[in-house]
Amino acid sequence: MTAVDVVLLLLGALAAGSGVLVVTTRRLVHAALWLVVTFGALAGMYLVMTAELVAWVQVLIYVGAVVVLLLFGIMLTRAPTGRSDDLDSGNRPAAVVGGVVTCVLLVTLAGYGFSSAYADLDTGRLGTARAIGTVLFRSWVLPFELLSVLLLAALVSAIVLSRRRES
Amino acid sequence: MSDGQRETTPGAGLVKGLATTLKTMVTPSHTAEYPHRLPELPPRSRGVIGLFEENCTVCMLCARECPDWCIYIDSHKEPVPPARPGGRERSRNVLDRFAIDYALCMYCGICIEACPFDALFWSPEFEYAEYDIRDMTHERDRLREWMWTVPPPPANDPGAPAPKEVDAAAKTAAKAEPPRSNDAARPQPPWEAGDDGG
Amino acid sequence: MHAYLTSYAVVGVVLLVGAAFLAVALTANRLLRPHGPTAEKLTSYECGVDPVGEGWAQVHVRYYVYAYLYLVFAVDVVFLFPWATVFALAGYGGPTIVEMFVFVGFLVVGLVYAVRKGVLAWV
Amino acid sequence: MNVAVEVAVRVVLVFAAFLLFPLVVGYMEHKAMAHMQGRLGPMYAGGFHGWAQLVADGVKFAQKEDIVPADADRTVFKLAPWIALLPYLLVLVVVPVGPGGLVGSDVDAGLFYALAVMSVGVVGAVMAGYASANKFALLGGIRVAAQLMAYELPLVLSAVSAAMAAGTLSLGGIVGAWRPWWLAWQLLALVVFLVAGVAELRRPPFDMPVADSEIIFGPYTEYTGLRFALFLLAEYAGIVVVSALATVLFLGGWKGPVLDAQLGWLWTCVKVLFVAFVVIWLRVSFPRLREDQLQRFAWMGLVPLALAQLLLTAIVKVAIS
Amino acid sequence: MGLDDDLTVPIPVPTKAGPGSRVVPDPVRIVLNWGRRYSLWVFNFGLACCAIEFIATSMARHDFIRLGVIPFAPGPRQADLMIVSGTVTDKMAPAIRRLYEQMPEPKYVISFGACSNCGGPYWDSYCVTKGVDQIVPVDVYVPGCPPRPEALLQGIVKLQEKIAGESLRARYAGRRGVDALRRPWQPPPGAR
Repeated sequence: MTAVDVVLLLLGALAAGSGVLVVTTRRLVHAALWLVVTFGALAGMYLVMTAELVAWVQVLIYVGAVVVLLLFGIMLTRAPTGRSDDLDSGNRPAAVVGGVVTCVLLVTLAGYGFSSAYADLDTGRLGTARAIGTVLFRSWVLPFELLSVLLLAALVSAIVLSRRRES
Repeated sequence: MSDGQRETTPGAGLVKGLATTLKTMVTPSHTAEYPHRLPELPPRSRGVIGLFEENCTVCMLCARECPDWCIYIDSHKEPVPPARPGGRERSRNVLDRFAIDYALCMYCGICIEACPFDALFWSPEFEYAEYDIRDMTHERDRLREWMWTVPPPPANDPGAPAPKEVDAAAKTAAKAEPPRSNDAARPQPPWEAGDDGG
Repeated sequence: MHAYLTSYAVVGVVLLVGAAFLAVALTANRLLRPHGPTAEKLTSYECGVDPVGEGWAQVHVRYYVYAYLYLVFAVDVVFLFPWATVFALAGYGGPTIVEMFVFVGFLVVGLVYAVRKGVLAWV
Repeated sequence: MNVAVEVAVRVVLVFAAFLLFPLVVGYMEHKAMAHMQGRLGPMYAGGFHGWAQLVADGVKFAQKEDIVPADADRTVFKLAPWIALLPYLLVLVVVPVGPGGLVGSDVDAGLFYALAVMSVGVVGAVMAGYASANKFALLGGIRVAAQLMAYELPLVLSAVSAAMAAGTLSLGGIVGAWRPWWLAWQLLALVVFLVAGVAELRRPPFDMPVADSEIIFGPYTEYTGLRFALFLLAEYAGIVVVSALATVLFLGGWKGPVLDAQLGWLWTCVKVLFVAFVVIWLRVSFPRLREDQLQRFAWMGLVPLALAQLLLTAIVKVAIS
Repeated sequence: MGLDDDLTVPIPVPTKAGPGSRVVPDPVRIVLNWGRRYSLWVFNFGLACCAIEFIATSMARHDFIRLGVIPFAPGPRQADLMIVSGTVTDKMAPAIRRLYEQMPEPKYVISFGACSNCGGPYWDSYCVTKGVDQIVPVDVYVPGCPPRPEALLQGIVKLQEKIAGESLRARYAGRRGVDALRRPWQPPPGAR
């Protein structure tokens, strides 16, 4: 086991642990802040796996924007600052079952589908901006363009939902 | 940008603002560096009130006129032996305590105006902040110390009319026959003692 | 691979050194600072009077919309970075520029829509 | 072993810069602002023209009482300054100072890394605002978040323009590819980057989130002593970082008229301090923008400008390559 | 925290100097004092005409930033020095005391002008507090009505001299804190 593996495992444990805290903490805002830790740990894992660009996308988009969006979302509610004990919806067994099933399913699927898809990290770097740009603009232009339509739809729908109703 | 006129170039105002600050930066600043350099204060600046206690007759006018009641005067009577043998003994007031509480003083100067015998004077000194509020009450010896900081009154502008009191006195003097001659017996304020009447 | 990991190892070391510096500074502060928490001192600052209500308020939905707007655009912008490194290489050129500006164009349509619908007017 | 020594030297140098430059910028702000207002600024601390004013501030803050309000969310309250300060330190690591690897760490995606890490700072301000349990702090916190979101976009867009021009995300690579005529080509991007950077730092005229005449000190209202000083340090470190990025992306970093190879680091320092001076200059010269003007300026002013610059950069770049 | 909660905290907590500051050797203490001396972030409690002179002192002509009096503290939490300039009314007094309390130690107070020293022209008013030192401990009194800006500068210099010579340990040894000055809040008739 190399040092890189150790770091990867530690980050994984951090991500999983803070993920558990996100759903178990009794303070809404703390949940959002634990999410920051989760995202940060995930970014660290990407980084260790040499997916440099993805790692910093994770930080820029998820830590810098999604968490703040979530916080604004929380602030739209009348959420209290302190503990709120009614955060627990009483569905723990179901949640645990759902979580475990999803986990098993994903691990099986990923293991099965990508067990032969090795990338040699020592020779070529696949995570650089240039590598991703090459792939993106050589092979995946159409999905890329479709993404913009999706984003536009999301934007327009958000505006429609948030706008004051004209009366 | 005032009401009617809009700027023609966008951003011209911003550039102007930047130019103004830059110009100010390269011109020498006009800060008076107080602890290094003392300010030049005009005479009769209301800094502190000095007591020229030789002139004080303990008439208490200042204490009574003071709106703040910040002047404390104690005195006792002392018998003055009769001028001629067999004459009646007279008494005079002797100042025991003259104190001004500068924590309370509102620097209105009414005491100075009210003093009929030129015993109180404005001094421009202002450096007497204290750690303890009790030290802000200046007793007579400290008030006397301030007296030596009183600057000579400035000369009138050339051609300025004399004050009313002087006019009136001059008229009275012209009517009356001989001028009084016992003025010299009174002690004089320091500036007058120095250069024979400023 | 090695150079890559080294470069980030330096970043990690700097992070650790920075954190250690903060820890040392705060410990020194703990040793030096006086301590006297009175009830009034620990009361929330509200201009010298008793705080009214609690330090939490519902915010206007416009904050959410602005954040959302940024999120959408940020997702858009991250694609500009890989694009910026390749578009001028041989074999990309004009078509790639057009592709990107079509992509950005859609988002600009969204921005124009937001402006027209008055979402960007703060009040 | 050799690598370890080299890494140690780099770390120490980065850290020294992180501690020294904010102080220099802070002192420069004191003095430049004073003279722009016809004053003198600090004159006594340290003797010669008050050079040690910020050192005195630091010594004082080190012995100030630390108050955590009773209603505050203690852990988050105490953690917020760390989150606000450390990102700037991390960005400073990748800023190239001179040619030939004179950089804390030559990260391949340096530009993207810098922008991503800087965006974490918003979490620190929001944490501070939330955890203080104070209305002013909360309002300040959400204003900070809204402002950073609005200005992050033009900042990133203008940075992309530099990356496009150079064809790389490595900061050293960008400086290497820089040519003096880029000053004209990337002028719009430079202006947008600088304005958005000043707004990111919540410096006047974009200091609505900490506007002392209406919300005391925004998210930092309840902070005292050293924790408050850490936020201050973060602000000045932020000026250094934004100035350094502007220098590297648009002003040619270590490239100067003479002696690039030997005195590159000096050119970088001079340029960084000059940009920091401009940031201070803007602060003194302009009044604060209102919150609605702030948002409108970002979305309707800077974003279209940055997009226009992107188009210009793309066309010119393809034309010359 | 409302007024009711005040009743639940009956014991005033005396301020203790930090454990480190009690044992530091003299050279370090001098450095620490030097830092406090030249970094007096000021919290202006301007209440009346004296505040105008205070502002004059902060402006270009007198510029007390020269002395390290930094007027950038927006609230009491960041301030080291409170300058009470003006008439303290009984109505305002609780706010002054609370804001003083909310400043972090070590903190200093300058009472600026006759009104805040002693009540000044309002010495016989029914609604004026006769001196701010009745509610907060004052370090330096500056006389005047209003004092000249230079007088404030001299007061500041005097305070700086005091800070340079003081020891925090001694400062907090004999101090009972403002809580000792304070009368517990009395519930009005009819309150629960």
